[in-house]
Amino acid sequence: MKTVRNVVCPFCGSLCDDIEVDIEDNRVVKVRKGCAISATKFTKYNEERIYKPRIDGREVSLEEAINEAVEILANAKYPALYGWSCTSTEAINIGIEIAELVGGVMDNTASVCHGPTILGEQDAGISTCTLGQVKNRAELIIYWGCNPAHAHPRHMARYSAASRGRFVKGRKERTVIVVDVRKTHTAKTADIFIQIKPNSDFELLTALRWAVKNGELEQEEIAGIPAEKIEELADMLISCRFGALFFGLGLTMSAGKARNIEAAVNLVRELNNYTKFVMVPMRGHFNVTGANEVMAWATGFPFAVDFSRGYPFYNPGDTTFVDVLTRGDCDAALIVASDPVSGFPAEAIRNLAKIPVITLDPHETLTTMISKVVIPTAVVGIEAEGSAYRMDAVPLRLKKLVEPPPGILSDEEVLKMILKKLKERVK
Amino acid sequence: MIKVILITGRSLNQGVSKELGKFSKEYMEKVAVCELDPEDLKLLGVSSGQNVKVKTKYGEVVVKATESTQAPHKGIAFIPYGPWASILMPSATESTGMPSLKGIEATIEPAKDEEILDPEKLIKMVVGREP
Amino acid sequence: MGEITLKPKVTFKVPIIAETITPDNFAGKPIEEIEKLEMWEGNRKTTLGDLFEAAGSSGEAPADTKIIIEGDVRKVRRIGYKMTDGQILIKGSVGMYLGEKMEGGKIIVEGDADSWVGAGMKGGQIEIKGNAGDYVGAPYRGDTKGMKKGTIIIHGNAGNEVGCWMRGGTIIVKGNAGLFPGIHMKKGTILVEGDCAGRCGAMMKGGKIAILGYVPSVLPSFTFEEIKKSFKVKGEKIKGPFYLFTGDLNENGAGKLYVSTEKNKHLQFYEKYLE
Amino acid sequence: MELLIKNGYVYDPINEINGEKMDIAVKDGKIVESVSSDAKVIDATNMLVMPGGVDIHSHIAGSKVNSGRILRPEDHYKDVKPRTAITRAEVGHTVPSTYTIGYRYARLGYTTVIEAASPPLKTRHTHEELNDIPLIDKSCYLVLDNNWIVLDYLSQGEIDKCAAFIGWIFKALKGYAIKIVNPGGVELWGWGKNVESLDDQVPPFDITPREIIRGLCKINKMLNLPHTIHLHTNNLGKPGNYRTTIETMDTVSDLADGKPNIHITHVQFCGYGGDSWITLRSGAPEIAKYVNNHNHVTIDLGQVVFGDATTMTGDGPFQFILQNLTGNKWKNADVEAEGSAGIVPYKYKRKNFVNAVQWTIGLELALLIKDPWRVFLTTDHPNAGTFMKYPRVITWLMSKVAREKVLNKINKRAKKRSTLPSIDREYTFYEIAIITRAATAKALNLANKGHLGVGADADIAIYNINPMEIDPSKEYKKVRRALKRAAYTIKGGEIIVKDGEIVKSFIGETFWVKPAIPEDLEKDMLREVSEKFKEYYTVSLENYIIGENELASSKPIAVKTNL
Repeated sequence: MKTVRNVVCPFCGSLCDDIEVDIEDNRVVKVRKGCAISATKFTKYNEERIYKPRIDGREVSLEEAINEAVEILANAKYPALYGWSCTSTEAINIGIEIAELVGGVMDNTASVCHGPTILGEQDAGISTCTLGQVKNRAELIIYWGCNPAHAHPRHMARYSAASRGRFVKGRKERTVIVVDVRKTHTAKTADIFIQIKPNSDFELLTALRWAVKNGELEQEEIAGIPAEKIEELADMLISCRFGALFFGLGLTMSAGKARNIEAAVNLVRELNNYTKFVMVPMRGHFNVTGANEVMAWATGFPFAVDFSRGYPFYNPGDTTFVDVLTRGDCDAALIVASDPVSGFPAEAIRNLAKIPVITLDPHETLTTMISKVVIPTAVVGIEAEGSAYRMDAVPLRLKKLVEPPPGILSDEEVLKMILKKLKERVK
Repeated sequence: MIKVILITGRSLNQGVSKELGKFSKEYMEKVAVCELDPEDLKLLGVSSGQNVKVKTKYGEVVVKATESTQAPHKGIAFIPYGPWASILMPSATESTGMPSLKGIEATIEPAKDEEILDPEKLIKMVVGREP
Repeated sequence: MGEITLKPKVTFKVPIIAETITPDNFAGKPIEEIEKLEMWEGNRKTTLGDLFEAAGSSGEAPADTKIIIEGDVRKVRRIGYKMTDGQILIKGSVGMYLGEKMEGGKIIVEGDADSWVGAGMKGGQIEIKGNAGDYVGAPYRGDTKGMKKGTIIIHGNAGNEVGCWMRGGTIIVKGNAGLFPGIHMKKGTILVEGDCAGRCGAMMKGGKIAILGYVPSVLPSFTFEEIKKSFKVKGEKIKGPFYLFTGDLNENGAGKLYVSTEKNKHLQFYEKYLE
Repeated sequence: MELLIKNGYVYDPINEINGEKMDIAVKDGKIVESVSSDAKVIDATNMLVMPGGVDIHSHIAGSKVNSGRILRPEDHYKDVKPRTAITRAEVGHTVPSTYTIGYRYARLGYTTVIEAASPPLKTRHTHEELNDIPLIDKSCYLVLDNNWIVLDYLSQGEIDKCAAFIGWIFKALKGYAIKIVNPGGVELWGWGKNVESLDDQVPPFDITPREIIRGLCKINKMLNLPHTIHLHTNNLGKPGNYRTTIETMDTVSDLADGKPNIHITHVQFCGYGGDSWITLRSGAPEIAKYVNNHNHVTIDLGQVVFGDATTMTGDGPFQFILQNLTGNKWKNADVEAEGSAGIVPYKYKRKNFVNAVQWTIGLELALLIKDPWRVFLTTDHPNAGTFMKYPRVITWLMSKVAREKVLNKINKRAKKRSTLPSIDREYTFYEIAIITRAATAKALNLANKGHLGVGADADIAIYNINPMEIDPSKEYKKVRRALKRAAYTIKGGEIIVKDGEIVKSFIGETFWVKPAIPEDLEKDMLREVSEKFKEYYTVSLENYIIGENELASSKPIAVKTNL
């Protein structure tokens, strides 16, 4: 038996890098330090595995599956390539080259997660930081529309509310505020809970900014919160030495979407005239941030890139996968490390089911169910190494702990094979 | 029948059971659920563990009602991300790329005798054919 | 006036980029040359003639060229791109980016138009008889150069963010509008004759917005000024009375927001500030 | 493979070749004495031949640059080029994609570029982007002056351990030189504050900017690093800051031993006289005077070019001021225990008084500093303009007429206050070769770059212009056109550009220094550092280290230290 330390957990955007894993006979037998999800991820990754490539449900050789994938992509007039947030940055990078070569739309799951955060940033910017800044300095922490107790189980202990830093030693030295529509498990640990009416975050953020600017609120109640309480809250935000706002899909998915983020950005910007304030998106999948980073450096744009005319064109709402599907625009799709069928609206799924879909995934998913070509791959971060970016864009190296099942290659290797064949096929 | 605002999101159970497989019993048990405020359950005359039907403008689905541990949130229903939630979502993104997965008007009614569809049946229902 | 009629040869599946369909590109050209104009069908470069049946003859100049499009062009994008003069009549519904960066002339759509109608428009007129999508007159992401001049009239409803980053011109929505009309607006006028989903004028610095129907609320960073009897759009008086607000104060803005008093009794509480 | 470049007019200042008509022979990627008759011949008759350009300070890769890309889609829409059989798609104007950066530098005849500021914690990201920049050789400076471990050691007077830590960090993270960015000020920005002078205290470290600079300057010498400390001053971007700049240079003058021991970067941004934006004037004459009298200093320009720019720097507090001045969108990104970064889009306008003064400062510096071996051409890409504008800057240096043309269009008040109209100096091609390749290669101590002597890397730029016939003073437009699109760029003996087009693409090397540290000292230091890591950082020390296998083409440079 061997123990591997400082393993990076390939589940959520927290990328905890202190996991200890015991390995025996090429299997993970014990996980220490990880959360419940992490422990399950490391030990149960062989559940519902796919072991053989398939075309139309028929088991085939890897070569056949790759040839079929290449034919589908090369013949498509408007293929879409989607997913990417649960694989290595290196694999995504090859995906980008494939998209460019076949003139497709390259999108990652940020579009249905923190895509609006990026759109908000593109209009207003963002004052942000790595998580250690929060750990070391933050006296006041807000969780807005996010529930780390469920979605990022170790976040509060490792990086935020209860973390121990150089200048702020722990939970007692911090004030924690939660803004949510439910009294979430995170909210139950907070010093202050603001229960906001659904779909009114924009109004509250706007009112807070106006109160921080010392403006007068003419409405008695905003977003279900009395004006005096908003003014009190504004005073609290101004008075801390270092404040951090963590925000989640409660902002990006509710009415206003990108504009909610922009309102939050503007509030934080305003606060920096009085104190130090930052905000950090609670990114979901372990490498969705890496997908944004590598797409940005290779194409200029972090998601939703349309290569149909040979160069990158970007306009979320047009070039995002959900929209491309809902309009029925694409005529083929390559899905890597994602399961859109279990998360997309019905109309989008219906249209996806009408076109040839190629899926790379270690596991059976609802998407592999409707795919024409299925190529099984190794589990990144357990059976394959590579780089990944934490929610605060800190890059880390995922480790290879065990060998994948015989004949199973990594996403990176399979995509390289597809790219190579495509290069021969498309001149 | 009650009117609610439907939100979706991650839950710890959803995260853990997802790693056990999308076709596992655990996944269906933990994800095909609707968390309701105790008062809303009372209004519905449904007890925790019984099935309810959730309807929106975009679709309807039968899931298991559970009493929320994150109450109070009267008038708000929560379904974890997954195939059961997404059927209820609008496909329009208001040209942002992001469907509105939170804050949707919905109704909930008791459906004690109706079956919760497994993922396979669910997809068959959505795409209208054998996957 | 020369007239060219275009009819799709097939039902389009993938997006068609048709920025060459403008009176400027058609004027003075025989049909054979018009048919050679470049187009994109998904990732394939093709020609207008491959995708459309073209008939008729164009005028000498853009000003006396009218393009009539029949059939389903919902997948066809960028029609009227940068056009300076002449007319385009679309006898159905049309795809995204209609009249993008248009400088002059007129476009009429008998059906609906998808998002980004008149994106970054600099002049001319667009009239949509049906509904329009989101981002009417808006620029692309990150850009601040919204509609500068010209008029867009939508007879039906419009989506979110009508007149986003608008710098001038007029937008009239005869039906309802979605969230955020006039967001980031600097100058120009937006008139919504129906209801509005709210957040009018968010982050606006200048310009005028009037809502004749219902608005759920006014943003807290707007201040109530007075009740006004009427509102002027292109010299024409629109009868109120209106609650007049100024904002967005968060941006030190001086935009004017007019909201019908009659349709918005729930805003009556603002009247206490009159005393 | 063999190449023979025949009959070109060669400018190779390191070997004191000044426009001599000669042949250059290339074999296996190196310059050689002679080649066989099988060599491929490039006819360079009536052409200008120089070593490949070496850019000493440019923001080309890493988290800050990528944040600029993400922040500014509007920068990219209009500047695109479809993929070809050889090249990937090009995109981006002031913040281009990695591929675009490589191609565009190559087209200018540049073959080596250093990323100017990489925060250690995000250096893995920097390398991932460097891996994707084609054609050019590259490296990165590591920002170390606001690093807590460095500050702890310096404030405790443990200079040996500090040196060992810095030496280790170069090995661990694969960087090239010590970058200093607003020492002390950036740490205080963690609390939303800044320093105002070299002697302000930086709590809780009980240290001043002056002590940080001197400490790192000493360590640089102890480690025997190839480049000097590379310094972005305190008070950057503030009227009157030329005094801080001179004070900064002077604070290490006593540590010098006849060679440069400090490089002050993008001096235009820290060369401001006056005491407010209204009374702003150029501080270039004073700085030039100091540089002319002290040979321990090198500088680069940070020349402003009118038009679009994206300001991006590790100087977080300065960017905060700039966003307040402009109202433009603003990204701030602080890095735990290490530093910060700020990004604000910017447009330099001729009629704007401040921008016009900024424009004159860079040129004054270049023209008033007598020794071209100590003043280098940069635009601090993309801060003062993109590197694509280098040919334009070169013509301003070579032609008084070209300068006057701009002077007549700039803000009148700025013109009146500037000494630029009275300066007659015009650079020669030989001097241009110095400030764009020879001197920068020398300052970086890259023995095989920046010259065409036997044994040098065969990185060569050939421009379609006859230096014997042309009068750059009058025909500056021709010069500009020729420099914009090299007739040939040769990288490592391969022709990569022909007639301004990319004809071959591959990935160049990433070089980094590998200082030798005594084992015991390193052990002691690492024991302490790993403890501190647990307190300061959110990643483990093991995961901080970047494996050599993570570099696409790694070129370590072993360094003997004085530890």
